[in-house]
Amino acid sequence: MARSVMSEIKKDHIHRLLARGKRVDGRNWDEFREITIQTNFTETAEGSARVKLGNTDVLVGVKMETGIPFPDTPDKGVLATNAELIPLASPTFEPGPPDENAIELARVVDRGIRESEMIDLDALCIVPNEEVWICFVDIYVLDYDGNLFDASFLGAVAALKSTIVPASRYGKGEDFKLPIRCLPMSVTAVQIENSILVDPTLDEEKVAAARLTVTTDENGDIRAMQKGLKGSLTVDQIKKIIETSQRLGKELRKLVG
Amino acid sequence: MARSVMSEIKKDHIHRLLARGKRVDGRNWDEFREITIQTNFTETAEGSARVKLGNTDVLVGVKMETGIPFPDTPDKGVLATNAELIPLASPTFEPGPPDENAIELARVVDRGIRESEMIDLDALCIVPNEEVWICFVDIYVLDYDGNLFDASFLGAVAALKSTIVPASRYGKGEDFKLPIRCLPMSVTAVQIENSILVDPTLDEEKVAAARLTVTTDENGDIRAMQKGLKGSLTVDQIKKIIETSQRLGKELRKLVG
Amino acid sequence: MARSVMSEIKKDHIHRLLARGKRVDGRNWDEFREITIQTNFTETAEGSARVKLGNTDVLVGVKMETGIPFPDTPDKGVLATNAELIPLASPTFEPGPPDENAIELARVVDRGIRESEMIDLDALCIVPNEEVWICFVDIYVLDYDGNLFDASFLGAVAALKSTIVPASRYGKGEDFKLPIRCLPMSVTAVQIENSILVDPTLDEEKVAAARLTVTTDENGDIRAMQKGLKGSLTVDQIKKIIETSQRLGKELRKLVG
Amino acid sequence: MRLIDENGLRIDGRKVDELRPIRIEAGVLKRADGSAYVEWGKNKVIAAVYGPRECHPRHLQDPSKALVQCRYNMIAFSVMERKRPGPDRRSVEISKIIAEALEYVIFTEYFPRTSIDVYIEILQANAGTRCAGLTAASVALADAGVPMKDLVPAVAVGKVDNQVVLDLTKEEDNHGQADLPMAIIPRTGEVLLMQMDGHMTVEEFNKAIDLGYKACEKIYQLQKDALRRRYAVEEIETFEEAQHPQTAMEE
Amino acid sequence: MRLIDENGLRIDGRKVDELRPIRIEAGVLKRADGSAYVEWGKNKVIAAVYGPRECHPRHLQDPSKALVQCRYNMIAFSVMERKRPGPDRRSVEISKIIAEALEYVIFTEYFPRTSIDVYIEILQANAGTRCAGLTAASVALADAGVPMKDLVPAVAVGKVDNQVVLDLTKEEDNHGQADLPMAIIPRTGEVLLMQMDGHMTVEEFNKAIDLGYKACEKIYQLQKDALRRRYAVEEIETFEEAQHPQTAMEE
Amino acid sequence: MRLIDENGLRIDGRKVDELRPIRIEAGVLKRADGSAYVEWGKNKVIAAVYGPRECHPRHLQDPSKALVQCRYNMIAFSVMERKRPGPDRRSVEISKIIAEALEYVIFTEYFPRTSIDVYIEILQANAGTRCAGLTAASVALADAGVPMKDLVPAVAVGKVDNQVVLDLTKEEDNHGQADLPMAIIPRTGEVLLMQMDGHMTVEEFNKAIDLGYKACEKIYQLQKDALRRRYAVEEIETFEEAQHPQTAMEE
Repeated sequence: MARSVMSEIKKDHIHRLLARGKRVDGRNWDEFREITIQTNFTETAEGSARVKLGNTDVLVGVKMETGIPFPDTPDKGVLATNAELIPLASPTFEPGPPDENAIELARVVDRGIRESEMIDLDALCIVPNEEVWICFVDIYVLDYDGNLFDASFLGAVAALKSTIVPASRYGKGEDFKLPIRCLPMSVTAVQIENSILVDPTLDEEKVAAARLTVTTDENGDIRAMQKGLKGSLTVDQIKKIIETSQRLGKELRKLVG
Repeated sequence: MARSVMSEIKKDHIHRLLARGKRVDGRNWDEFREITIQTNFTETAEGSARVKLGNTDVLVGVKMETGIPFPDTPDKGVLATNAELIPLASPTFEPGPPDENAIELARVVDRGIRESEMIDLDALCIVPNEEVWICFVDIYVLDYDGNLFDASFLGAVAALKSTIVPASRYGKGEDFKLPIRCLPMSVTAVQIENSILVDPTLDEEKVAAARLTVTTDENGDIRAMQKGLKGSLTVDQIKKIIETSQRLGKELRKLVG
Repeated sequence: MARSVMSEIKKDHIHRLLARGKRVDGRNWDEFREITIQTNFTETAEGSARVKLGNTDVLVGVKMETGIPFPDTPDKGVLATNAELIPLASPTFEPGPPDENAIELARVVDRGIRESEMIDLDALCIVPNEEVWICFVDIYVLDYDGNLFDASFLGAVAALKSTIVPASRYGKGEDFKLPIRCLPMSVTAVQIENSILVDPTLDEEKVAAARLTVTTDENGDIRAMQKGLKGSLTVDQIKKIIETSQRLGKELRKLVG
Repeated sequence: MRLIDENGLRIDGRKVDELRPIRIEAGVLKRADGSAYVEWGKNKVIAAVYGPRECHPRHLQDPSKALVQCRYNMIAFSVMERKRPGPDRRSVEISKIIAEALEYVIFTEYFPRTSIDVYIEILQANAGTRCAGLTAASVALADAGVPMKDLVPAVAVGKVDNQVVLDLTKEEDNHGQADLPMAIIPRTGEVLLMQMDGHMTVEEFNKAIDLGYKACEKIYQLQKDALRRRYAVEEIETFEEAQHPQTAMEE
Repeated sequence: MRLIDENGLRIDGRKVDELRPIRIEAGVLKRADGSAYVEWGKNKVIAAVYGPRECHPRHLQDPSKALVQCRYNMIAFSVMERKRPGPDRRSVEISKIIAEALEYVIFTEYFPRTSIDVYIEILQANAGTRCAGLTAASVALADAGVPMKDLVPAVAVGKVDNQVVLDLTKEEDNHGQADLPMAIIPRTGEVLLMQMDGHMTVEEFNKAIDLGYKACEKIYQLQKDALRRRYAVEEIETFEEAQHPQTAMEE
Repeated sequence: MRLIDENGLRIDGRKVDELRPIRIEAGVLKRADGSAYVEWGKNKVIAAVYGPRECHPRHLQDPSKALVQCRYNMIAFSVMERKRPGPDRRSVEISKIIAEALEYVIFTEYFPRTSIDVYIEILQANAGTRCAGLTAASVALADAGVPMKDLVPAVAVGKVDNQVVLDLTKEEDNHGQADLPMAIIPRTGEVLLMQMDGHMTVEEFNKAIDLGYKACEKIYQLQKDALRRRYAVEEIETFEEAQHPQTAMEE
């Protein structure tokens, strides 16, 4: 993304509108773009969801395999999250192993799922110390128009919620629904000249100074946060984004619930 | 090979001769260059063959190791084919892991051997599900003057035919000849301005529009095909190359048989 | 290091002084820079040593793990030496896997330890064929001012000498000191216009024609040698460096012993 | 395992010369210069085109024509057993032969020093993905406005239960006797892609080629239909687009 | 496992709002343009800065400003279980967010087309290494003479035994409930780095932020003290240095 | 295991100061600018030289001289246990020291900004491959017409059953006490390559060096003979070659 350059005209346009409290696409500062979620998009996955957030298009799939637990959690299943910024989705994405942007995305999504204890990893133990279920969450960005964090997180939550553990295929009894304990939701906002804008488009991300992603649970408690981009936030801005995340998280949860 | 450039003079020369039905080195369109095959070139291999096809020089070796079978073929040995276009062989070959040209070469050779069922993989099972023989075929190009497909395939067939499975070294009974069921042969031709030329030299490959490799068995049946290069073939051209492959395959087989 | 260029003035300065039998920092030809050794620098290591050789600063750590022995030495522990020329230490060091300079450094240090039989690898066998101690020696260069070979070797010897095998942590009985049989020492010299200089600084290395590292044991016997750089040595120069290594090795040994 | 029943019908009820249902949609992505989505039986494939654009790294630039590059990729959960991300040897080979096939139909000489990059992602796989991918890719090229001699329909013919059979499913491919993917230029009948593995007599090969040609004609119609639908839609959208024009060059 | 006792004291005897002992030393390396060493409880961290210098590879050059690059790395024996050398996903993420935080305080527009490279090596790790690393890095930048808006102190706040607690140790981090690393610009109070994982109510978060700010002020003093000591020493050494001047540019 | 019998003869019947049979052939490859093949006991080694040619990547170019690069590689089936293709740490080290040795004898200052690339492939290995490779490489350089101070013969001396012994086989190397590969410039007696591992007294070392020098003289003769044979053959072929001249520059 380092090489992406934006026309000065477009930048000015965003700034001028913002000065009048407006966004290019007419949304309010705390308004998400139109969201569509299509679960079970891919039959070969144990669970999947394709999420469109405006023109951002993300496909998330869940595969379950059996494997060895980590030594320090011998009676828990394993969660492994990966994100691929494939070059199909943007002229700035390059082929090759995940770069720092893809790694940050995967790790922030992973933290939100892990720290909210969304998945009951205890229930994914088959034989302690020996065999557990490994839950692979793979995120593929198909069309990139900003806010990959929320599109990917929503896709991951929806895909996990739809996941059937293929126990019979592995000779481990009957298939069962992946045990889900809660539905965490992430909300991302950017700061542009001290305005806060939720669910930024790609153009808004390009002119933004700072980004904050806040993941909350059903009680409105904070489960994960990640500040990004090369700028700063004030404490008040952070508190405003947290409050917004709690509020909008409830709305997003309805889309999946 | 992308960077290889040819003098216009040489190109014109090839084209002008072809217009008169001739090749630069005086061969007929369906004539191979001189072939020499030296088996057991490398003592450390279980089987090996050095093949010279005109100035093209290829060394193929077979190593046998014991290992675990693939889950979907628990009672069969494993064939693994690799090709290295080492920079010693050409100014256009670069050090590093196999590029797309080396991978295509290895996969086409592998398919010809695999699909003709040349090796009796059932006989390479030691204990079903647990231990089988793994047959590594490694192709090294030493001097590159075109038609690596046929030189490598001939080398692989000759090396496999000479292979002794070192069972005693692994404590698996007495050494035995690698069980061979048939001798498939591959014949490659290129199309240059609608002429078909068998066993192209490097210069001919550079001006060629399309390449077709056809692997046939002792009955003249087709076991594998691969069209290559950035041009087209007509169906009649394809049929002509298949017929030629059947005919010349018999001659080549005598060199190994 | 290929890209490092030195001012002509500095080169001339070195050469002019050498012509008068002098070194830039006033040392004798067979004199080491000031050496400080701080063992147990890193608590998380089983043994460690930070060595400063003038401005050259190297940190060496030893980690012990259990693992499988090599098939050809089923009743011996395993020594694995690695060196990292991290970009913190020099503008000429680049991030990434060890390059040829780092690999040569690691291998020369490894050979000196291995060939002198400093570590009693037999005593590191837990169950023959099944489980042995693996001794990882990791060398990190923190500040690079020449003669990494001797600084690293001294660090490795001091770190190994201070190593406690954490047997109790692995449930393998009581902790014990890593069994050490001798203290090999390496001495490196360079040839510059037929002068021999021991313990070269970075500037001296840059103008040097050839480098020789000689590792000797307590009896003064030779255990390892490595000639480097793009120049030559005469046999008399080699013999002089060997003699010097025997002599100075004794002094260095006192610093560790 | 019997794959063709006594009535000549296959496991999924098709006749031996029948294609699976195919749906093609052009222009499915906003960011790419051109794109297409293909559902082909249980295959789901998306293709995108970027370019002609500046060629990186520079030493790959060709002063006489555009460089056509292709990346064919199966996503991790497109197959039953999770595929580790990143190119394997199979996908490297397929990428190469698809790029070679496409290069011939593109008027690359119009765009010297540029690259035209084709990305094919297999979202769900069930045999025949390279043909579905190539079919999608040529529609995506047309959607991107890249001048071409023709579209490139592709299909695999195979041999199952000793019969020559069109458009194998995964089950038929796994237990079949031969697989022959091919792609043609409908206007001239030239063959652009051809591979084979298995066991076929020359007679069977000739029959397979005939089946493949007929199927390619049908796929060609579906490709053209998709572009016509896309073009019709675009005319309606044109005014709106003009308000905030956005080209890849600006990125 | 109980991490805070009945007297409100932690395993290492600290109060909940107490920092571990911190020692900062500037200018510890000869070769680097600037450097700093930080001992922070059982953490040992060294940071070096090279630049502004020519940016390689060239296509990364920015004609309007310097590129700030960071490599955060844990050495193999910095943790109990040997870490295989080379970047893992965690260190790639940390390198990214540290570079982003530092870029904001550096006057990058003064040095177009150059790169400023920050290297952080964790020699011994015991929770809070990214904060210790960032704290060291900004001192190293100052030592290198890179013009900056301010130094950047950083600290982690956390939640342990249902209490908000400053500056977790490894044991507290492993068995705690939340971890919140943060970095600020003391002069303006702006937040440059903030991450969180675990479980915190908004009230706990607000309390944590307050604790973090107070601690950052203390760390800021230590950073400035280290630079003052370094500067004082340097004045003494200046004459000697002038005899054989040596700059990174000559290498 | 006894490696030298009561008559002072080794397992393969050689005396302690006797070389294995060595056969050197120059000009064995058509594509390379120069090449040589060496059979040395059970070692089979081929070396090729390309250059002086344009140096890629450019930032490695040296405006004052040619860059000498070397790749020493053992092919997968050159040893009993199959070697996975690609460079390992041993081959990286050997490549480095061979390149350093060759650079000294080549008049690199005649060819600024170019690279001279030496490729050594070990087709069959039986101890002493680095020496056989270097011996072959200098013949290949001469065959390529690269101007040099001298050829570079190389040989390993060792210690077996407490005796200093010339040119170890694999069996002797595995069960021996020391290995000392060396390479010299015969005209001046300078040492270009020297490594040692094992256990040698200084007296043994001195004896080993003497053995090595004598052997290098013999190998030097074989190198020169090979080039003379090649040269003689070339004169006969010259007319034919002139008909269809082909140089590396045209590729």
